[in-house]
This record gives sequence, structure tokens and C-alpha cells, in this order.
Amino acid sequence: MNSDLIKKIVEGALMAAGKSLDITQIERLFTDDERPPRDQIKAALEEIDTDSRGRGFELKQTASGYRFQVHQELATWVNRLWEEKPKRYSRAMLETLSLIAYRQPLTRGDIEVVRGVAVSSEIIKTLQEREWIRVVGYRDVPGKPALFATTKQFLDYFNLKSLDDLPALGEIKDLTELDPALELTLAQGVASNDDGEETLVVGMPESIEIKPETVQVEPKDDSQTHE
Amino acid sequence: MNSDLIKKIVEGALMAAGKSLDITQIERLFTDDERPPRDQIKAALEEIDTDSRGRGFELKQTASGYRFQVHQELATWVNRLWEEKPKRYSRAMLETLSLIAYRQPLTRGDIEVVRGVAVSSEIIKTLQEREWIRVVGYRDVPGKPALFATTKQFLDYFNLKSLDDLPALGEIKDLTELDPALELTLAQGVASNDDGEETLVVGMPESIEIKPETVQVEPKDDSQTHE
Amino acid sequence: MSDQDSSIKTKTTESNQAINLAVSAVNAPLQEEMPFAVIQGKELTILPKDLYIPPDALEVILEAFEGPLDLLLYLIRRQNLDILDIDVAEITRQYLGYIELMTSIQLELAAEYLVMAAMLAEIKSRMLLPRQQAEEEDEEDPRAELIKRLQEYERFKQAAEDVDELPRMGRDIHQATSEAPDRDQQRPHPDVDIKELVTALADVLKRSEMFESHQVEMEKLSTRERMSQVMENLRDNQFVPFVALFTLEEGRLGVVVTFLAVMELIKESLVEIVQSESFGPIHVKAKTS
Repeated sequence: MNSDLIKKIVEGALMAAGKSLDITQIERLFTDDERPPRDQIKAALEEIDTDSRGRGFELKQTASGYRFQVHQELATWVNRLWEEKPKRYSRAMLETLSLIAYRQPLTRGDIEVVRGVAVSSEIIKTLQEREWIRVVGYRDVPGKPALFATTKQFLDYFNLKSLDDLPALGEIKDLTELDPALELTLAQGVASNDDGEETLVVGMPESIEIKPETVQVEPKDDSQTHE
Repeated sequence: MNSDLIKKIVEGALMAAGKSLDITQIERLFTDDERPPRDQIKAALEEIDTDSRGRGFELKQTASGYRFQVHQELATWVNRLWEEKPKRYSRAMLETLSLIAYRQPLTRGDIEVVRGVAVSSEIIKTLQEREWIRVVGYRDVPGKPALFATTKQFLDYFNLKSLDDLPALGEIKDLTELDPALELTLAQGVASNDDGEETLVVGMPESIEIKPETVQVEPKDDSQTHE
Repeated sequence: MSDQDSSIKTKTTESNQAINLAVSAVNAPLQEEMPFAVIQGKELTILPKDLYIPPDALEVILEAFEGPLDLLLYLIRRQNLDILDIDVAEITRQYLGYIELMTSIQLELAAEYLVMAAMLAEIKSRMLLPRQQAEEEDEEDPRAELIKRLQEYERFKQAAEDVDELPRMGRDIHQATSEAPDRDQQRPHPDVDIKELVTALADVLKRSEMFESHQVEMEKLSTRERMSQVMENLRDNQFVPFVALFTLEEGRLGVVVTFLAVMELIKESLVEIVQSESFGPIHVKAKTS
């Protein structure tokens, strides 16, 4: 089979599928006797990628394979096709999802320890229904809590090829950097002087003006805050 | 707005919509102040059409507007995406076929005597449609029942020169001994769990896949395992 | 950060101003010329009656925070402080200010908020304790645990915002599809291996043998067993018509076995048999000893 036909078949299948196809699925488009070697399929995919440059769509490789997708920069216009605005997710849901994504596998209790609040069952249920997370096992402690991990669908949805592509987590500062000067400020206190600048003032902590932003509240804001 | 961006927007919207869009719908992608004249949109559509020549898909104008369509000539391959995995023949079907092969010519009544149950017309019909069996005469008894025998196509399919090449019944034991995988799959069945991992599932003989290569079936291609 | 979030933030900030004003209103008698002045160690318990708080403002605050850690982070960041620089005494004061305000208007407060208040108070008291120079080496900073948790929470708070920014299916990117070519719906034939054929034949032959031998066993009726069954039928010490002992459905063999059983019972003197007239009905009765 010539490479041009292979390319067309792969391209046509990806367009018709309307979802990601992995190499194995692409290979299965061909019968045993006509199936090109994997290298040739990969070469076809590369060529398709090149051909699609500068167009309204691109070939993208995500967790579960290759798919055609419409360019991100066109979203403003494309979204006008639909009346409904794209859904927003609550902070609670995003924080829970992020913890599972970065710390998997982990239990609901693990999430609660970091977030400092109970994780609602509703959130876990929604994430499972969206097939973004799944139970991958149970921790061997009393109660056998379920261990959650993210799925390929999660990666696909967020345009990621693997978990490595997640944005880097913020660094944690070493506690040895704890400012020893604070010991001083504890014995003293921070206050504002008349110029609005912070200075160290000796005194008991309780008796001290500390909130710098209260200084910034201007009387004209009252109309907004009080009515 | 430059014509290149217009083209990309139109192309992206058509791809995202996955259905026909008419000129009015395309115009609505643009806000009032950015909307290009209709001529320019039509020019963009023409350019998209030209760009798609020689690819796996084409821009088609239908009664309800414009849409992208995968080339009809790729149907053979692309349709394999949705190809249903052929259902396996039932035990009744295989037993009927084997009796006809080994005991031909014989009537439906003969088969029923050995199997102890009625032979469904559906089975006989399927075997005839596949051109593996045919009627070779009628037994001279009341009701004149049809006598069935296997065909040349049957021999071809099983790669046999003549009926003499059918394995002797005495070889059956040896056959299963030769292929331990066969016995394994007879005692068990291969199934996929939700996690996409393969597990062995014990099942009744009727529910069994006999071909050892089914073990290699990957669970991710939902499209091909509608069973 | 999403628009929704920022709108909540805006409200929050307004509400905070309301709280700040509440704070200053309480302190107004002390320092009239500087309205935003000092709290002299007094806990805030009563809302000034003349202070207007937008309805639901505090609920909005509470909803805007994802728990006590989030509220603490907010208080810290509001002062442009690094987490490592937190002044526990001041943060505790502000935190308690919020808690007091919320409880004073009977807002239901998650237990976690109160737990955190207790923790802050404890850290504060430990910080205030005068420490021996020698002890300082090995004693851990009382804030360490809190700071660790705050840092950890902040990382994931940020991660959640980053994840929210990722190009997302249906919002930033869209699946591209084209109409598929016409499908021909003919279903392919299943594959059959010749081994399957042979196995099927072996099965059917084996089963038909089993079927035959099974039938033979069915016909083997025990006379002894039948004798017991007849005795069972005669249990009530009544005369039973001889013909009623037979079950015609059992066929010839069944009838013979029953007959033999009755003969055997007579021979063993277990039953008596009565015929009142020639060719009249025969009756059978269990013998009473």
C-alpha cells in the first residue's frame, strides 16, 4: 500500500472517529496482509501533523492516542456555536482533583489533611462520573479506604499526554529558612508610623496596630461597603 | 480581520460542529464589528475546499450547508472503526455443523436424535447462507426430509482437500493435549475489567472464547468489542 | 483565576472592609482622630448596632474560603507577608476576629474553623513563653507545623488554579470531526477453528451416550422401594382399591414392579387382600397385628 493512501486512511479515520485513536487502533484499520509497519504509520501521523500546520485544526497526541482538535486560539469564535457557556468548576472540586492528580494514589482522608476541610461525597462522585478519577485500590489500614488516581480521560480532557505534563507544583520553602528575626518581632511588634511605613515598635503584641490594609481603606469606599 | 484568520475560524467551527453549518450560522461566529462580508466567507470556504484536496476528508456542500466529510473511497478502512466483532457461533451451531461434516448426508431428524434436542431452523439457515452446507437430496421416508451435506466452500474454509482430511475422532484427545492453551481457555474465559486490565474470569463452557489469541485483545478499543 | 472566583473575591474584599470598619467602630471611642486604630487586647464580641453589614456578606466570606487554612492564607497574603514570616499573634487576632463576627451573627461555622482557632491560640501562647537560651537549640519552632500545612495547602491551591488554566476540552479546544463515510452494515462471519468442530462433535457424542445410559437407570425400579411406597399408601388402616396402587404413567415396567411389590407384601404377610364377590373389586389393607 502506498504511503499516500496510508496517510489518507489514517487521517480519514481520525476525523471520522471523533475521539483519540491509539496506534493499535489505527493498525486495526488494515487487514493483516495490507497492514503497514508501525514506523510507516508513525511517519504518516507526522506528515499529517505537518500538513495541518496553519490550518484551523491540529493533530494532537494525548494520553489515549492521537486526535484532531480545533486550535485553542479559535475558541473565542468556535464557542459561539453553542449557546451554553463552558462549565466552570468550583475551587473545592479543582483542589480535590489537583491533589489526586499530583499525589495519586491517595485516600479521601489524605485530601482532607491537606485541604483542612471535609471532602464532600458529591465532589468525589462527580469526578468519578466524569471518569476523571477512579479507585485503584484500598489502603491496608482500618476501614480500608479507597485509593484514588486519575484516568486517561482526565489527561485527554486537559489536553495532556501524561502526568508529567501537569504544571509544576510550587516549591516548599525549607523551614530552616524560618526567619529568626521573627523571634524579635514576637517580642516586639510591627506597626505603622504616620507615614504609613512599617517600623518596628517595641511593645506588647496585643496593643499594636498590625493590619496595614486598614490604613488603605478610604472613606469614599464606605458608599460601596455600607450600602 | 485578515483572511487567514477568517479561514481558520470557519474551518475550526466546521470541524468542531461535526455537522453542516450554513452561511448564516458561520456569520454568527463573528461579532457585529468583526464580521466579514459574505463574499469573504465564501472565498474562505473555497480556499478550505482547495486546501483539502488530496487529504482524507473534503469540504462538502449539502442542502443544509457546508460540512467536512471523510472520503467515500476510504470507507473500507474507516468503517473498520465500528466493525462489530463477529459473534461467536453457538455450541448448537458447531455441533450441528460437525455432525453434518462427519455423518453426511443426514437429515435434521438425524441430528436431533443424536443431540437429543430440536435443531432450530435459524442454525440450518445460517449454515446454508454461509454456503457451508447444502441439500443434496431427500430421504425416501414419509415427509421426504432433506439430506444435508457440506460444500466445497466448507472444505476451502477449513483448508481441507477432501472430507478424508477431517481429523479423526480418535485424534480429538491428542488435539487438546497438543494445545494446552485450548484447555485453559475451555476452563476459563478471558474478560476485561473496567480498569482496562485483563483478568481471568471463570465461566460456563458456553461463554468461552476458545481462540487463545483473544487474550491479546486490548480493552481500550470499545468500538470493536460490542459484545 | 476564573471570573466567578474573582467576583467572589471582590465581594469578599468589600466584606472585609466592612469588618475592618467594624473593628474601627469598636475602637472609635479610644482614638477618635485615627479611626483605624488599635484593639487593646479586647476580644470582639458585639457588633456595633449602628454598623451596616451587607446581608449575606459574611456567608459569602465563609463560602469564599475553602476552610480555615484558606482563610489564614488570605489573612497572611493580605498583608503581603511570606508564610515563613507569619506573626502568629496578629494572625490569631485577625482570625479570631472573623470567627467572632461569624458566630455573633449565628452563622453556622464548620468545626474545622474552631479547631484552627484553638491551634492558633496554643501556638501563640507557646511563642510568648520566655525561652531559655539552651533550650532553643532543640526546641522546634511552635509555628513549624502550621507553616508546613499552610505551605502545603497553598501549593495545591495554586495547582488547582493552574489546572483550571489548562486548555480544556469544550472550553479552549474542541474535538475535530468530519462526517464518516457511509457504513455498510454487513456483519462479518465468525471465524471457526477446525478444532472447535472436532470438540463440538466429541461433546455431542459423549452427551448422547450419557443420555442413553441415564435412561436405562431411570427404568431400574426397586421392588423393595416400591413395597415401602405401597405400605405408605395403606397407612390409614383402610381398604384401598387394588387398582389405586398402580400409576399408569409409569408404564408397563412400573405396573410390574408394583404388582411384584404387592405379591411380596402378601407373602410376607404384611397386607391382606379382600375380594367380596367374583370379578368384584379387589381391596388391599395393611395387616394389623
